[in-house]
Amino acid sequence: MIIVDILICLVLLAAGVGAMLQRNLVASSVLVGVVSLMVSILFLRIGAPDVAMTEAAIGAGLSTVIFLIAVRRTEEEEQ
Amino acid sequence: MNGLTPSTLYLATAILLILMGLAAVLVKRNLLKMVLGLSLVDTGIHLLIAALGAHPGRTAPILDDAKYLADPHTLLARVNLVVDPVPQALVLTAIVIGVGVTALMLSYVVRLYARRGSLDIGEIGRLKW
Amino acid sequence: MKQIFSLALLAITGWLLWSLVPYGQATEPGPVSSHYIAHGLQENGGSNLVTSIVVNYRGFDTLGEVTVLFLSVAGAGFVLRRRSGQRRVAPRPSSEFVQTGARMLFAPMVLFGVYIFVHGHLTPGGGFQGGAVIASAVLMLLLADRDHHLPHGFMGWLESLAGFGYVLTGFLGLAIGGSFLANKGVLPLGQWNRLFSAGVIPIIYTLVGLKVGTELSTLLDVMVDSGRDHGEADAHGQKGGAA
Amino acid sequence: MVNPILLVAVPLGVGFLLPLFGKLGRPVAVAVHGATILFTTAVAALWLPGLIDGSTAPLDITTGGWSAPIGITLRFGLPEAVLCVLAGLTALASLAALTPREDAETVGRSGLLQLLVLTGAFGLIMTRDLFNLYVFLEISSIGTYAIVAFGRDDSALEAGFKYMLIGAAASTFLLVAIAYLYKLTGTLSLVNMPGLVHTAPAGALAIVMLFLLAGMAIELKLIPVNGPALDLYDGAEPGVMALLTGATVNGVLFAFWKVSALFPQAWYPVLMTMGMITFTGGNLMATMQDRPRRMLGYSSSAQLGLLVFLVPLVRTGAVPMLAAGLLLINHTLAKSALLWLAGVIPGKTLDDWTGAFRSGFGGRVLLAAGILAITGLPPFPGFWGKWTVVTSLAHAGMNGWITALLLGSLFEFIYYYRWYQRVQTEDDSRTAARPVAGLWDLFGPALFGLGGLVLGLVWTVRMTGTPTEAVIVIAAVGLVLLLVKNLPALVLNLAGLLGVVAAALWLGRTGALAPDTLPGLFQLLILGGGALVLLAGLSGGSGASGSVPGLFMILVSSLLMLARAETLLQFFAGWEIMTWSSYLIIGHGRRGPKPASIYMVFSGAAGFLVLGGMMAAIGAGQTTLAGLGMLTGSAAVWAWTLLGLGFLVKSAAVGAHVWAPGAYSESPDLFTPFLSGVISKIPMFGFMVAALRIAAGNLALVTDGLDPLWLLGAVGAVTAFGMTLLAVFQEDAKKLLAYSSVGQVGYIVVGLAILSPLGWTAALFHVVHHLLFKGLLFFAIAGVIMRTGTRTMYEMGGLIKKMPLSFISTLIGIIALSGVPPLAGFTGKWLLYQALLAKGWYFILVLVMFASVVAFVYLFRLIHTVFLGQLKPQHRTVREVPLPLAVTQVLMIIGTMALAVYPQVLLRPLDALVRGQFQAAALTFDGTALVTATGATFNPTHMMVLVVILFVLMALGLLVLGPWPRKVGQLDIGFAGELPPPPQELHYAANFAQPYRRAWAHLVQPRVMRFWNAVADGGGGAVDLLRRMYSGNGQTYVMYAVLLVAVLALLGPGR
Repeated sequence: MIIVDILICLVLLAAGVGAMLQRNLVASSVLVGVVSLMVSILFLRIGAPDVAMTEAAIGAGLSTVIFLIAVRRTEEEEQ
Repeated sequence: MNGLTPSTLYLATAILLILMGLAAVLVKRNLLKMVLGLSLVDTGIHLLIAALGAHPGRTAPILDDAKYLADPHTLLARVNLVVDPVPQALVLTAIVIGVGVTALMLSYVVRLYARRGSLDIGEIGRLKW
Repeated sequence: MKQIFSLALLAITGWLLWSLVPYGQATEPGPVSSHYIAHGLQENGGSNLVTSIVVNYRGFDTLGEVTVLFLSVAGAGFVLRRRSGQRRVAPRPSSEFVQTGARMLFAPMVLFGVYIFVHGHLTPGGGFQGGAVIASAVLMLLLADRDHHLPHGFMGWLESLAGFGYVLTGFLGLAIGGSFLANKGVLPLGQWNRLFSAGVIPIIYTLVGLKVGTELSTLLDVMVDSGRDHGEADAHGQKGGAA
Repeated sequence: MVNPILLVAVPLGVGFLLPLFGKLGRPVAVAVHGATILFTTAVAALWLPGLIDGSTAPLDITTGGWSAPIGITLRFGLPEAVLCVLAGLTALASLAALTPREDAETVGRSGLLQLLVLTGAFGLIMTRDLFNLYVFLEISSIGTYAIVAFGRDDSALEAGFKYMLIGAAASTFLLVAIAYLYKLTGTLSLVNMPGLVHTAPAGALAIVMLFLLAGMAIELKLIPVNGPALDLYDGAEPGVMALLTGATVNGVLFAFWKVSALFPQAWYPVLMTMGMITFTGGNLMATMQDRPRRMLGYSSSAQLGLLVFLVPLVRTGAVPMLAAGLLLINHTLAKSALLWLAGVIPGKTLDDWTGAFRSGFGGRVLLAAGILAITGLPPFPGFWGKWTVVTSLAHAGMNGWITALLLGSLFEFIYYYRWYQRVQTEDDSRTAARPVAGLWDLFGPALFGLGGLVLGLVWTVRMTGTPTEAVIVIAAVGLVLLLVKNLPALVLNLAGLLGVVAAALWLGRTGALAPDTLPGLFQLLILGGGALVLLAGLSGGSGASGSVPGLFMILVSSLLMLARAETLLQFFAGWEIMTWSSYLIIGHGRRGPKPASIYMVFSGAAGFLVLGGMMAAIGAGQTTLAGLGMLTGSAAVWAWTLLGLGFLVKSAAVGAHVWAPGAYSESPDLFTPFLSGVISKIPMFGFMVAALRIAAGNLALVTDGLDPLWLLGAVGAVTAFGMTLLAVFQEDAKKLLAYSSVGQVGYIVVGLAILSPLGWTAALFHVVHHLLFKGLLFFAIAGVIMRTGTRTMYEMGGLIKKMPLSFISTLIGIIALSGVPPLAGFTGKWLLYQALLAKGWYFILVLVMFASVVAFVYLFRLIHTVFLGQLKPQHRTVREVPLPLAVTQVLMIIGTMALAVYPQVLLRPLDALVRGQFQAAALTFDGTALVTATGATFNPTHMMVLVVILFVLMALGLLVLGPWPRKVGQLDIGFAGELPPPPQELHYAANFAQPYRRAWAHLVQPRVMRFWNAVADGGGGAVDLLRRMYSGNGQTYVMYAVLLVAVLALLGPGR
């Protein structure tokens, strides 16, 4: 049903906009992770399980971790 | 909602993600925020490519059910039961490349911060003209 | 002013992308993909078509992609190399709960990762996904036991041998199957849905899984505490806290 | 043979193992790395011969066991093989250049990155699958991002990050395009996609192509999105940039060539425009660069733009792929060599390059070779590539593109030769701390320099046929002399002299030196002038040692090639080699570099005007000099105007004369006679052989209002008049002679412009005679400068006592030059005036007469201030010139006198020559008298006898009747009537021309000099504004990428 997809997309876009506007970089990274997670669910809806797993493991998991490490080694607040 | 096919929805979301990411890169001055923006663009692109292969009502290209066994006439029937696998293969590669580039960019940001003490894009503009 | 101009330009790009959407609607698979769907099972024996494509039909892409990951990790290590005048800073230990939890979960996660890339040709998943899961397991260890030194020697050997094994399998295909990374004549394709089927594909995906796993772990290790300038370490020594 | 897939597979396998080899120690890792590169280059090279002669067909290699479009395939044809060999060699030389530079941390790691960058390039070159092309593009890009961090200072980091930002944008556009291309065509293989792409709906295709082009434009460093790439050249280690130029950039360009098959024809003009804007714009912005590395970046971006401009033309078959190939190979060889050399000098600004590579094995020779190659001068391959491209454009009638191309090439001259000028300038205070190029640093440049030269020579033979043995002998001797340039001057010049004499004998035997034909006469002039200069060179001094003799021999060989040319290509090749060899020699003068670089820019402009004229001819189907006669209509007008302008600029006619005084006076003293005696006559040869043939062959040209021939004559006359006027005010002896020399060439232009048998006879007579007496004057002054060490006339005086021979030669030279009766100058002037009278050009006649009268003013001053008057105390120990210079002067005196006594020794062959050209006689010889067509007779021999008798009578009278001369001591104030030094204020000759200056002050303002300076500053200001667009801000560069997409959307082919 299209409604589920629309809901996921709305959450996804909201998280995306939130990530870009957020001043605190940790929160911003986590929100991008959420976007990746939502997209991996969409991939499941599209019928691409392999891609969903990859997006979840690498996109949501590892990218977010790398971003957080980078934030930790620089500055948390955006001037 | 009537004209809205799943593909249009996915593509529209993908395009919005890409534009959001590029907007961040073009507007925000913080290096980390720009790399986050690019990560968003990457995710958007992956969604776009996968969406191009989407086909409502067709299942994943995993032939794990007896009905897919090698039988000439089901061979052709199989084509309209399963989603196009090629975009998925492309997205797989694109995701890994994306994380590779992101990792390298973040290393540069960390090293630049250590050297210049600031994350502002204006600070790294000594090479010019 | 410059921002507004940039966003205006972006609008044009957005409009261009939007006007492409009607051409992106669902269509019947093209000649190439219908070949894969129709004959994928016979030609490669693996029931997961995506894996057959990724490892065999477009195997050269995947070899390139493994190189991309290898290159970016080597690059990150090169960029973050410990410059003269920097020293490694001893991180602070994390809480009890995290340590025991990590030690408990490490083994099942690695097992799950191995399961994913070993069954790559049958069920969704494969080398990259399995490798990522293993890397997350290793990451948990890094977070739990901050002073935990990864067995760099062992991981280095594993990564290099896995990579070289992949290229060797490619040469095997060249020697027997007539073209690089060939799968047809090299190993028997086995029966449908059996573990030992789909010829060379499981072997390649296992090697890829091991390589990606070790590589991403090295990447995390490099990023977490490669060379630190004194200033940088002290500034963050106090704030610290979990990642 | 070996399957080329190994080119990608083996380096990957080794790359994965390299960290392990690294554990065994750095030398092992470097050895394995070097061995892998050697292996891969060998594999590619093994296939090359077969592919070149067509015996092996291009290979289609499958992967995964499936052929296209099911599996990914690679192709290994001739272009791929050439590019792979080039990439391999660059990687090898970069390894050599970078290894000694590694510090403790980068040890072993950078080798891995270099190897993977090379693998990415091999993959880019060979793959035939679109997405696979994207993957290898990413491997190359990430390799670039990683290896750029090689540098120590953080500017490399900054450049790397900005490059990554724009690279990510490029990947975005490419991925979108590839995804939709798959959707529209159903395949990803480039083998069958071009066939299917036109079935896609036009609207979608236009947008997809737009994104594809935007993505590729970033990778190809086209304007406006090449900002980060320029920072890369500026910030990163040049050795790394050389690797990227040789491997990655060529790979990306070939990838664009493959992808260009997808673009519908409607997109070709867009591609060409973007390419040409980058070429001309890039070079224009480079002219204002004061950081050599960034300048090399602009140059790379420009050359890449040129190749992108050529891609659609090669697609449509208008330009042969060979030409683009030559340009690409030439750019790779020269640019990589220059980058390796740039790596040796750590300094980032132009000043740090002052006197670079002065010591050390051959750094400067390689730098010069690299700059000559990159600016597209023969014999390097770039020249032949550019010639083929321009002729193909001419055939296709694309004159607008030719102009843009030539304009861009002229800008290249400006900034490259300003850079080399800085390298040549000696500044003793700075060169002390100059780093010396180590052997490893020179390995790459030497390998590529030699490769470029050999390839260039092979193409020289292919395009112009093997030049005669004489030219080869002289050029060979020249090259040898360049190698052994540290030998004493005596040996060098003697070897050169023998070479020239041998060549002369050889040509004489084959009858090529008959003076009654134009080529014959000019070859005699060239060989004669060359022999005299080398003979004088035996005495050592300025311009006789170091690399000057070697370069001089190359110059002589190029002049011979030019004189013997039949086709336009041979003429132009000889012309360009003459330009750069004379430029390098002038640069060897003590204050030579600055005037030399001005000389090069003007000569370059002249060369491009001549090339433009030739293209007008080739466009109308004429490719030989003789064919110029058959030109008609607008082609004739364009050819005549451009060739004429080119030759006028080269002969320093008024308006473009600013380069001449500096070049003549600052060039090495012993070379100046050749420069003014022979090289200034080459444009005259050009007029006779090329430009005037058009006018003669096409009289219709004359009738449309203003008579172009009269215009040419007027320019010649004004030059003669103006330059003579300027000569009067010079305080420096060589500058005075320089202006006079330019003036004399004006007379010849007038003679040629009359276009009548008598006019040409007068001009040719003046050509030979001017060589003799102006050479004599310059040699005499060279001797004086060698002995006294100064050129300012008021610092000399009374040298007649110490240097009698020089006095006599100057005296004879002056009399011959001013046209006073006994010597042949009068005969020459007489012939010219008769021709002018016959033609009826009275205004020009008056100007010329007035000029020759004024000439006497500065001539008298020259001999008076230098030789007469009181001998300066510091010149008391001055001795006569060394024997070889003396012998040269005596020979030329004999020549001048012979011509004076019996001019028919020259006039008879000239008459035969003119009769051949015009099929009408100019003179008839009645015993020793000359009778013109209009019946005017003149007997030079009688005049000589009469003057001698008069002279003897006067001398006897003075001796017998006049008061005996009494010797006056130096300090006998009463009689000498002169105070001891300081010279400036009291020497009566100082400011000798004060009264004239007041009279002609307004005439003599250096208006032309101010005009050219204004052009330079104005242009500079405009360019400064233009290059401000590269503000250094990474965000702005990404905005430019989006801007490019928007512009393409609005201007690109319609939906």
